Amino acid sequence: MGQYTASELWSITAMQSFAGFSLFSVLLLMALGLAIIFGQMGVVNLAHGEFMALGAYTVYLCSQLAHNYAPALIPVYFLFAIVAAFLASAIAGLFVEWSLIRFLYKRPLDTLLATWGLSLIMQQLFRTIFGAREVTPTLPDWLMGSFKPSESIDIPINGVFVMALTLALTGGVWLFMYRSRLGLRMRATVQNRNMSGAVGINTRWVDRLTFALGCGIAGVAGAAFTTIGSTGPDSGSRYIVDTFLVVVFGGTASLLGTIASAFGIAQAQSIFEFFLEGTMGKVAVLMTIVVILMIRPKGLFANKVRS
Amino acid sequence: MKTLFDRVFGGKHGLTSLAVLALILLAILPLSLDIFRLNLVGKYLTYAFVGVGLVLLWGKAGVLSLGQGVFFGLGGYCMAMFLKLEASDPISTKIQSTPGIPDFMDWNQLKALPAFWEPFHSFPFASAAVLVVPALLAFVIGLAMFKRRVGGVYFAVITQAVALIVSLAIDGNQGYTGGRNGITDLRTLLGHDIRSQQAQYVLYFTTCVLLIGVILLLQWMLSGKMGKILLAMRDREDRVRFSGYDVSAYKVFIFSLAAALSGIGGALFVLQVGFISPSLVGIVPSIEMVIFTAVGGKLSLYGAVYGALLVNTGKSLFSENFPQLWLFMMGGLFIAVVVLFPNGVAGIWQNLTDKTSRWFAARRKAPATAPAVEVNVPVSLETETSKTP
Amino acid sequence: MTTSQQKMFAPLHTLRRAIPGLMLATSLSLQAADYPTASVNTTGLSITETTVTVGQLHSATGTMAISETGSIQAEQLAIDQINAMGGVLGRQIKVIPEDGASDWPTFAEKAKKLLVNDKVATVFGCWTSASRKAVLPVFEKENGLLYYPTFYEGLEQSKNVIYTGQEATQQILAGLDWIAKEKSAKTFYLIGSDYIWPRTSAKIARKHIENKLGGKVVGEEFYALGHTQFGSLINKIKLKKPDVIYAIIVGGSNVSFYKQLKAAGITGENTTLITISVTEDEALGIGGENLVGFYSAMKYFQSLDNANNLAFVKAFKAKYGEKSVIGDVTQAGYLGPWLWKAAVEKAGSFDVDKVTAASPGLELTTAPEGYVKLHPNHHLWSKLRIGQWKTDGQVKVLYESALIEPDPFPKGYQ
Amino acid sequence: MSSKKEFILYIEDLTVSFDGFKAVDGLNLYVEKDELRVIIGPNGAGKTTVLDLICGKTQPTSGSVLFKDKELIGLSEHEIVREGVGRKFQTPSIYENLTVYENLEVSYPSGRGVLGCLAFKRSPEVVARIREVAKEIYLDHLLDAEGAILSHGQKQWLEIGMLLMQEPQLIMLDEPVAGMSPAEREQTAALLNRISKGRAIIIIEHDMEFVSRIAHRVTVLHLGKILAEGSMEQVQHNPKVIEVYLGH
Repeated sequence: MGQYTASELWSITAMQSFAGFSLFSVLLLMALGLAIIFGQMGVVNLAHGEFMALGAYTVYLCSQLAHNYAPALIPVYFLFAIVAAFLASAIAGLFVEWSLIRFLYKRPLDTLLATWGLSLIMQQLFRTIFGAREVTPTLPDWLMGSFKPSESIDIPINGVFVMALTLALTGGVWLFMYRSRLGLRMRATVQNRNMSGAVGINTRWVDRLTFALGCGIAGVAGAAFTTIGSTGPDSGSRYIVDTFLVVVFGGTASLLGTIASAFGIAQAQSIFEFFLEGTMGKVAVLMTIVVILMIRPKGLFANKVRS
Repeated sequence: MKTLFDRVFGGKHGLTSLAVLALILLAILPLSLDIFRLNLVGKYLTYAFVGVGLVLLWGKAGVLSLGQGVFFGLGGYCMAMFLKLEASDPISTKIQSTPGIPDFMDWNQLKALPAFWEPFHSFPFASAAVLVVPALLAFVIGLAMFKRRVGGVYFAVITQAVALIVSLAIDGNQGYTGGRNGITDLRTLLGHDIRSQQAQYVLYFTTCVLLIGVILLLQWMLSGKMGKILLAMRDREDRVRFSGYDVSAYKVFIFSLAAALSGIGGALFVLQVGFISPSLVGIVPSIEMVIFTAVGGKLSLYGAVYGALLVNTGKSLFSENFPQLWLFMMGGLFIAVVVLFPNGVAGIWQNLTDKTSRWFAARRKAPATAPAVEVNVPVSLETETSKTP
Repeated sequence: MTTSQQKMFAPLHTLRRAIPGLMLATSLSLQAADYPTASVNTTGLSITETTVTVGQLHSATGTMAISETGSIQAEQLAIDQINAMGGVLGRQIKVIPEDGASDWPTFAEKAKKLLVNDKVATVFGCWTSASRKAVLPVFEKENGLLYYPTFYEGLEQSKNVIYTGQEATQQILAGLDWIAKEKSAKTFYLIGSDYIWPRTSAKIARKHIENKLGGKVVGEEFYALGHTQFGSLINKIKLKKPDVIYAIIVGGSNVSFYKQLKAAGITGENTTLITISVTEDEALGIGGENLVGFYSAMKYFQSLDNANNLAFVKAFKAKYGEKSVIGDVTQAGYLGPWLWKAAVEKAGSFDVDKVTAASPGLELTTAPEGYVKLHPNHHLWSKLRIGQWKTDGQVKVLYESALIEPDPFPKGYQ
Repeated sequence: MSSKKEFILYIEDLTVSFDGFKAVDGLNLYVEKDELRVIIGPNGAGKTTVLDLICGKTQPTSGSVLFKDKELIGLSEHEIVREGVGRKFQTPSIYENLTVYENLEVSYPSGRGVLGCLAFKRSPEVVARIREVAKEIYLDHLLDAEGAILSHGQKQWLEIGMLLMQEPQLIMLDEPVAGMSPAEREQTAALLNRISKGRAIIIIEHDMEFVSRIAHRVTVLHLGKILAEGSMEQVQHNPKVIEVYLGH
């Protein structure tokens, strides 16, 4: 790269590492909810992507509302929309747990198939309600555009926003899981369901709330993605494989594993994509993950436990 | 010890199932359907090859793969490569800048046939590749995964990722694979037009005969020691290991066998439909094939055939009449089968016949001799996985 | 919508043709009797004294439904208008819609159903290259007729297909000439989705840039359909600093691409970007604010200011709602039924061979895009226009070429 | 101590740790041919882990297990079985969906490879061997019963029978009489005494009365280490053992 000046190379490196971090937060955001549902509860939720799409559609609805009824709110509606997205997805999750998942806790492979069916139904619902076309909410101006620390560096503000949101959400999940009463109960239930029941934990409600929480986080992820991508009926299915790979690659045992794995995959992907061409960059990343998973099937951060 | 006859045909009961299937496939359908519908049935039957493979892998060995579409697709591609080369003779491709190579290569500025295409000029090679290429890939994946005891959900997720990788890789190498459009416009097989009515009848019956042959072969295999080992493995994998069996070798074998069967299905698909594309390799077809199997009943070889026929006929009819409803139906079907009928059509049928035969038995015997003692023992094998917590 | 309204919005050519034909209604109602079924249908198509059945084959479900909805609507509108005017050879058009469900084998299956079982006189349908490639052998085998609306990669010419969209050279060359001249552009970065149309288009663009314009392609890459992360690509663009970004990104990826470009500070104000894959349909999803100042090269834009188009847009909105938008492919879809009607009437028969024989040389003066003429290679002579995007998701048309001859197998570009 | 006898199993310096916790710590254990060794010890002493280490279910952190002068560490479970080591689990581990006959047949040491399995035939030797073992384990009248309907004790016997089919030279049994009625215990003791001829047996057991009836030698494990070893008599009077058991 002889034809470039040192400062150009420096700017590109800076922006490229930002791209890596930005992808990291996207992956982490997607995986966080699943890490709870799959990692903690062992439920394989293939409709996870659709819960993200639900969150995104909620933002779209809020944007339409703000647009039509309260144009003055457009600069701030997005913050409320995120909360609404969380609630919409969490409530849907609560309902799905009650009507479907609870019958399948001991049959992970069957959950996988049933939730795939659920994802088809949700996709068709989105299509019926919102139409087949992709939609995009009107975003407040402060979210778009870039921030220029120097002449040749542009840092996308939506990227920064997604990163901040990821940080806050991860912190929140961590606090919840390791510092709150419900979190303690949740972990207790995961480790020993019978015992937890015996000491007076209502495991049924713990399951339900945990599932709803995971779905709600997916909704927030979906809301955040409206700033960088589009929302269509099948948006969710585009994310699902990546999401599962992040969680499986990290090892389902710990939140830290998920974070590390999202980081690793994001950096690998942004580097591969920079030096390789388009599709093959993605293939290279996926291949690397699968090969590593073949060598370390329980992921990077699996606990060594006594069998 | 059972006789060979018993083992292949599965006794009197098995013989009835065989006769019914043969009657439906070889007589009723060809006589009642026009060639267009029959050709569709032939296409659905190619999915049944994947289905019986999944019965073996998922139902019998307890390993769910979400990547069977990959093997179906690879078998299809091997066959399509042969057919494409036959269709790309220098005369019919004289309009190209490099005549004699497949059209999509020409569009992608390839000047010569890539080396890995060369052997596909040979029909025996291509036919062998239909079996060997999928089996080999399955062998490599299986060896890596099963040796490290990856199973269950992990295996499902990883095979799903493999499906994504393979379909992306085919997409991304358009000059060599035809990319997203796939390999299209296949016309002849060894000089015979595969699109003529006559050829379609021949292909339909070939598919039926091969499928029944595969089922009989698998019945023979499952009725012997292999069937017991597989059942034992599903029951208590550890115990099998401590009886001196290399469990992973068995899983690798079954996975490779299921892959080879899927490959046959793919090759027959290409012959009947006339093209192959990465859309048959990816995640969606792979998981749809799982649902055919689940609907038919994951423990029943015959069930897999009926499952493929039922779901696809439903899909065809529904999407012709109520396109919007189809996805709701399909989704609902997934959930219903999993939650309510874990053993699918075959399970429902089994319950029904068990009930009627018990009813007849009860009628024949004096009412006082309660048949309740042995209830469920013979069925327990079928209902074992259906116990809800 | 009442019949009289429909007549008002009917394309002018039929009206013009009808006026010399004395009394409109009577002359049309007489036509069916003038053409007894036995003489207009010698190949056993599904045609009665009063109706003619045609097929419509698009994806109503699945990933492609987003794009194909417009074509479905436009074809239906044209058929309604034709029916309101008395139909074709006095016969009302009856449509059998089939759903290809974004799945290529399904397309092949449904195509076969339409031709073999339903015996339709013609089919309007397909969108992606892959679906067309899947049905092509079926149409050739069963001797069907397909009107295909999408701009596409070329390299194809079938006696059973009429291509109402542009082939690649029609869409690419004039646009490149214009942008090179207008912006004194020398370096180009080509970005596309990973399948045959973007790849072939990029190939043609590259040859033209290198051989005719004396420019340089500084980057060329393709991303899987549905790809959503373009951070690394955008950084590469920033590093290479091309004069022009040439974008052929398709489907949902578009939205991510343009949003991320804007967020990275690449906007119409500081960068020249020209795309051949964004129509008003896509703009709706992307959001005009993310496209402002970028260029599209197409044969049709909704904002074209001519009488044909104004009538078309008005009729379309009356039928499908004020908010609906019309893109290039939608307009091309609208041409299909009209071209077929013209060909059938010229041939005086519904027989596919006679219709295709009558097709070359057909002219349509009433197309919303303006005058078009059907070339013997079954593609249309058409113009190329350059539009610059505005915040409302419509373009300002800046340039209009002369009529360009379709050339699906361009010498020197292969 | 009969040092003249030859040892079939040498375990030396065997250690395994789980996240820093040493479940087995520098264990040395030698078992003779024809010996019936019982391992006792309080819960968590590492008894089951020792068996897991020998049969390859768990990989040790360090140490060696020599069986017939062959190193077992690093071999996989089925390879160790093929060397002649059989293992019964604490909870009866049989194939509930197969009949007693099939349970035994599957354990017959031929046709273990995939191809051998496909070619496997139920030869007269196999049938004879199955009948012989079934008789040994008191199940010859239940050959056609499915495993699922056996009583707890019968399942235990069946699992022992499955080991016998493999004709191992070392049998390891984890609590073989747990959940058995007194009569069944009686029969099991007789069975164990019969089958210990010509092979070594290691048994983990809690029931001291039962241990004293069958054990040739007893090893007491505590916190992953050997606390005492010797005859039941010697061990019972060992003050360290008493302290551990009482203190527990």
